[in-house]
Amino acid sequence: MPEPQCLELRVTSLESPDNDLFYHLSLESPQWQWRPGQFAMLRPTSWRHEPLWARPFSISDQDTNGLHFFFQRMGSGTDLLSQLRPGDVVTVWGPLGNGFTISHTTPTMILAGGMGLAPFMGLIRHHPIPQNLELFFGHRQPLANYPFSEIEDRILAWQVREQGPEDLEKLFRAIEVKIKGYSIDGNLLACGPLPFLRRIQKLALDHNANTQLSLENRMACGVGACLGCTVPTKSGELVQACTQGPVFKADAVDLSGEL
Amino acid sequence: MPEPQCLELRVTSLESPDNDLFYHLSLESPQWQWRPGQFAMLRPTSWRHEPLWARPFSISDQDTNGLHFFFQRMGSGTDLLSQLRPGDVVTVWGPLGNGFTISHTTPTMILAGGMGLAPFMGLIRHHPIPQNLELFFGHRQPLANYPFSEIEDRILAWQVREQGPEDLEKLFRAIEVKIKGYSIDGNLLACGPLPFLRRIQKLALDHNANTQLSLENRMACGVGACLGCTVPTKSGELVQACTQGPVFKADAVDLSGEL
Amino acid sequence: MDMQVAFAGLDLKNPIMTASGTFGYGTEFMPYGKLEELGAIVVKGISLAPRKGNPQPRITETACGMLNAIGLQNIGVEAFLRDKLPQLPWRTTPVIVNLYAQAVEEFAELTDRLATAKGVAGLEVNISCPNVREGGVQFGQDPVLAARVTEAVKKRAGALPVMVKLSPNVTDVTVMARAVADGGADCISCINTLTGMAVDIHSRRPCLANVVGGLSGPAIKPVALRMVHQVVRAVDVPVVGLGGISSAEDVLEFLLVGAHAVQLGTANFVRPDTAFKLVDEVRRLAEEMGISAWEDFRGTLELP
Amino acid sequence: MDMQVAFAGLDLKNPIMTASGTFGYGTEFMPYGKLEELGAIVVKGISLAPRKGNPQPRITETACGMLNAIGLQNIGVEAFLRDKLPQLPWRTTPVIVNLYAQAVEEFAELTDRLATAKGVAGLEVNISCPNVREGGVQFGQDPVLAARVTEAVKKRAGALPVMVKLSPNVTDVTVMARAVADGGADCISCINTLTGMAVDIHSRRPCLANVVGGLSGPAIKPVALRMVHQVVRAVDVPVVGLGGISSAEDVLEFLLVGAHAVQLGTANFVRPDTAFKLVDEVRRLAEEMGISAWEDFRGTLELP
Ligand SMILES: Cc1cc2nc3c(=O)[nH]c(=O)nc-3n(C[C@H](O)[C@H](O)[C@H](O)COP(=O)(O)OP(=O)(O)OC[C@H]3O[C@@H](n4cnc5c(N)ncnc54)[C@H](O)[C@@H]3O)c2cc1C
Ligand SMILES: Cc1cc2nc3c(=O)[nH]c(=O)nc-3n(C[C@H](O)[C@H](O)[C@H](O)COP(=O)(O)OP(=O)(O)OC[C@H]3O[C@@H](n4cnc5c(N)ncnc54)[C@H](O)[C@@H]3O)c2cc1C
Ligand SMILES: Cc1cc2nc3c(=O)[nH]c(=O)nc-3n(C[C@H](O)[C@H](O)[C@H](O)COP(=O)(O)O)c2cc1C
Ligand SMILES: Cc1cc2nc3c(=O)[nH]c(=O)nc-3n(C[C@H](O)[C@H](O)[C@H](O)COP(=O)(O)O)c2cc1C
Ligand code: FES
Ligand code: FES
Repeated sequence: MPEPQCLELRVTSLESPDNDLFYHLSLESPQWQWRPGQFAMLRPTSWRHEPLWARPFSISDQDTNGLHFFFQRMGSGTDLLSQLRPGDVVTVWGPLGNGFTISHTTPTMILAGGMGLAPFMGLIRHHPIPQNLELFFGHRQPLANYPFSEIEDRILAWQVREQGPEDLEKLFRAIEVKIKGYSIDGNLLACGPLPFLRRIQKLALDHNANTQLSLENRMACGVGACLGCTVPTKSGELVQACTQGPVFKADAVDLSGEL
Repeated sequence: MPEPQCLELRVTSLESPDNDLFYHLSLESPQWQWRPGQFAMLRPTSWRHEPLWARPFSISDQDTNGLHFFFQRMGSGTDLLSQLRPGDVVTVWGPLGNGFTISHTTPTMILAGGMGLAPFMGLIRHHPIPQNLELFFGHRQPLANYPFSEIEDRILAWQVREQGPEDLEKLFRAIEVKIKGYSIDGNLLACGPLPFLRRIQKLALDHNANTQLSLENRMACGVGACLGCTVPTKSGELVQACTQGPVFKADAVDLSGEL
Repeated sequence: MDMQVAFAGLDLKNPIMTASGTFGYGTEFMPYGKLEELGAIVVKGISLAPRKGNPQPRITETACGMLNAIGLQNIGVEAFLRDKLPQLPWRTTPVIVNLYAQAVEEFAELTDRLATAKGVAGLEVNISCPNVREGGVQFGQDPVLAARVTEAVKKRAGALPVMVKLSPNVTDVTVMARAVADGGADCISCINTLTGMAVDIHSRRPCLANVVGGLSGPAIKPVALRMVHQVVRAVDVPVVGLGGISSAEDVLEFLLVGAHAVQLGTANFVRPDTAFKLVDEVRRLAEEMGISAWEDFRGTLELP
Repeated sequence: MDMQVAFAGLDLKNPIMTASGTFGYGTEFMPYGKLEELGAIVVKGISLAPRKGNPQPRITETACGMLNAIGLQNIGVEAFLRDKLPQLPWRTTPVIVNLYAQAVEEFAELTDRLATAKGVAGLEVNISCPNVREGGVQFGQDPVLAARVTEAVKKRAGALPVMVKLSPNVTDVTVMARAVADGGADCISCINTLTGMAVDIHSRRPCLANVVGGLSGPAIKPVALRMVHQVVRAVDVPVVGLGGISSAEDVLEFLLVGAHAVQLGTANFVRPDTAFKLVDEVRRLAEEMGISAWEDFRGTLELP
């Protein structure tokens, strides 16, 4: 895999469909070689010592217009990111992590929870055989906030908005129906909040489906040095999600505890 | 004197003649009763814990367009202030301090060093008898960066740009020539860096001229509570520059030490 | 919700107190809010005789914090009782006087004077002063001396609750906490400032004339929270937590680890109406969280 | 200018070292700069056997700082010597191994192993570990134990310089400094992290599974600078300063109070090329200030 780099990149645009929670951030393109599931650490140069850490975001896509990220405002860091303006400079290091192992010729089921959609945008856009992709998407916020319609135009896509506890069950039932087929000759790629991934992990193990889970652990350095982002493997080791992951085989990690 | 207030005010404009060092900041007008020499503490609401303290600035003027400040970029705080944009919100408390004691009917000599010009803008603009005002202005940066031409149009004004050690001596000699007259029936109002004020103090005491000095001590609270801004009086007490000053009679304070 | 809290003979409308040395004599903040809405007012450290304090510069900014070396400048107990106290709403809001002295006998004398003064609701003993006569050891770092000061003050305090304020500059804060609790403290406040230093590489001089100073502000909150957590578990007397508090969340964090009340320090400088706004913000946050009385929340931290 | 600095048997190209636990095994940072341009590399704390460390969560952000409770996860000395050390440019840049053990004998054993290993330039003894067998007292808070550990390591270290790393969680850091200097330390590094805590008011749980953790980052710089200042004046051995360093100005501040070199810790997380850039920035700043050799600047702080 090509070596990551640390660069200072200018913001080329920042758009928010709802002017509040969801943001599409574009930076000048560093022309990285990357694969879906890899991420970058972002830290505007205007942050002095507070917040201290950069924040990790999946590389959503890269094209001639730039390097693209989708993020949701969660707390102090994303709040400040949402105030960036074109021309502002962001320190960026990446591409980081392993990314998904993808075979274009294999039927692939994408399972995304909320902003877990972000790492799949480029994959969906540039996949040579879009018929091989199918998306299941669970979300809390209105659908219009996510780039879902673009996805729907290209691949088969299902979505459920979680407004009550039952809604997500519908999604998982639909997934369960399909997973049987994929467990024979397909791949599953999943990204989303931890409880979502735990459910997917269980389904995957129950059905012995070839499944990759992308974790969103808390990270300080992104380069494997701080040991803050570790996740227990099934064998009891603790490995860094930033360098050994963020993508893990469903049968490789123990997600039962806090991360 | 009317009670100070703590308000959140929007930035209406921020202009920089040199796009670098000098800034004219306007906030929505709080309609304060104020007098020249009073100041306000400014802290943009976007500063979380860093920098920690608000920064003190002389109220330069207030009109229907807003509350006006002039500042020079010095360090972290003024650097961040220089990045404000219209609509940004600033926490402001003031008017603080005593301000100058002014008699419109008395011939008044204004002595300003650098941004020490700021507190006098409103006084010069609104003085009913501009012939009673005369300004001596020492500065390091190009004259165009200061609102000097506007002043020159209204009152008698002298200026020297300090590019070598001799330049400021010229200014002090000119002041010394004039001070004799003012010491009989006039007032002197001075504001500027500490070494500048020390020189003025000496001249004032030598000539027994009725002189008020405005200090720019480091301040944390601006309300008299932290005791960080104290200045020794001639009697050996330590008094808060923010509440007992920032304007002191030249014979009242001991400026020999660090402040 | 019911914001009241009572402990150690103090009855507070709400758990927000102001920290000594950061709220002047209280009067400075009158333009910015109603003093009677605060839980309690702790005034600037008061000594028997007026003190001039240290030379300038006395304060400097640090990352998310500040250093101060004011040196306990104050107008002395007589001027305080005569000129300042009567201006405070002491009938409705407890006024707690922070005591500073250089020797045990001086602490006792100061207590005598305050115990008979009308309008004083409690004493806070500052045993982390930088210069003391006795053996050159700081009261706040020696458990034996700390206990002796506490005893001396408690003996003369009569009905006045005695709060002792601990220094964080110790190896084991629970040793100090036990010492002052054994010495008779009705209540413990912690923490005072961490000793720190800043220098100017261009002038090659310390940023403070006193060379070292006390670090306060958000930077020290994790240390303060840890010490309050330790002290709450080490002694039976109620604890007042402080150090770096600036928001309603911060207040609840200290109550969660077991503090009965908190003090707001450096945050008073950052914005002069912070203490007043905080009372409302704490009420709002507590209600949002479904807290109806502090007893149900205080010390409910779940440990693994 | 000549950036070199030599002390305690170490010969550094420049005074910028990386702090243990914040620079992994060095290899993690290879994409971001040339390791051979650093003054020295101090690697993650190494123990005899591999250690898994503490459960998650292990890190949390604080105001201008962070808390960590990694619990000294490491691959153990054998794997380090076999898999990591050979990848480092140890021929041109001193590699210093940070030692962690739970008992004096274990420290001695670890030293034996490292003293004979090719490519190790020095040892840094971490005596501020949270869990030690001996009497439940932390090595870093007890001068007698600290001296014993130092002696044990020094005795087995042969020609290897021994640096002892002090904890800031003590009443008087000079007592600890004298103890380890008397124990034979060639050099002292200070400070390690301040013990702190953070809690989540919504889950009512500590933010770290370990409850408490070590506070690092810019927030602690004033405390670090004060302690380096004290230690430099208390002992004759050279001092390496660290704690909150993030800029060239910070580096010069520590040298000004008397440190021979510095270590960059948490700042390595904030941006992975910080250490590399810092070397250039320190050179530029020193030249701007007219410093031609560190001897002319080190410890030139003017005290009032
Ligand atoms: C590899 C990776 C890729 C990611 N990709 C994306 C992406 O493409 N788009 C996107 O919107 N987000 C993504 N995230 C999550 C994103 O990094 C966090 O939402 C962000 O760091 C939150 O920062 P904050 O300062 O706004 O929140 P904080 O103020 O730090 O925290 C707000 C709340 O979020 C929780 N939180 C913070 N960080 C994390 C975390 N890493 N995991 C779980 N909970 C957390 C906190 O505990 C708190 O409850 C990714 C994370 C990782 C590790
Ligand atoms: C009553 C009063 C009125 C003022 N009016 C104005 C005004 O109208 N316009 C204006 O431009 N400035 C004015 N100042 C000065 C202004 O407050 C400082 O320049 C500003 O606080 C610097 O902040 P900073 O964060 O940019 O600098 P910092 O990063 O804090 O410091 C940069 C450099 O300036 C020095 N410095 C910082 N604050 C002070 C201070 N208060 N006195 C002396 N040196 C200092 C520091 O030591 C350092 O060398 C006034 C100050 C006072 C007390
Ligand atoms: C400028 C200043 C002056 C202080 N003066 C006193 C004092 O007189 N007596 C005292 O016990 N504590 C004093 N303190 C300590 C505070 O009361 C408080 O313990 C400390 O600042 C930590 O809280 P904070 O982080 O909220 O400020 C002072 C603190 C500051 C910043
Ligand atoms: C995540 C992390 C891990 C650390 N691990 C070690 C360690 O293994 N051994 C050690 O001596 N110090 C360790 N430290 C302490 C640092 O080396 C350093 O002393 C401390 O962080 C203060 O410096 P800083 O503020 O520059 O980070 C660690 C610090 C952090 C933040
Ligand atoms: S984020 Fe630091 S090791 Fe993964
Ligand atoms: S600035 Fe706080 S007392 Fe003057």
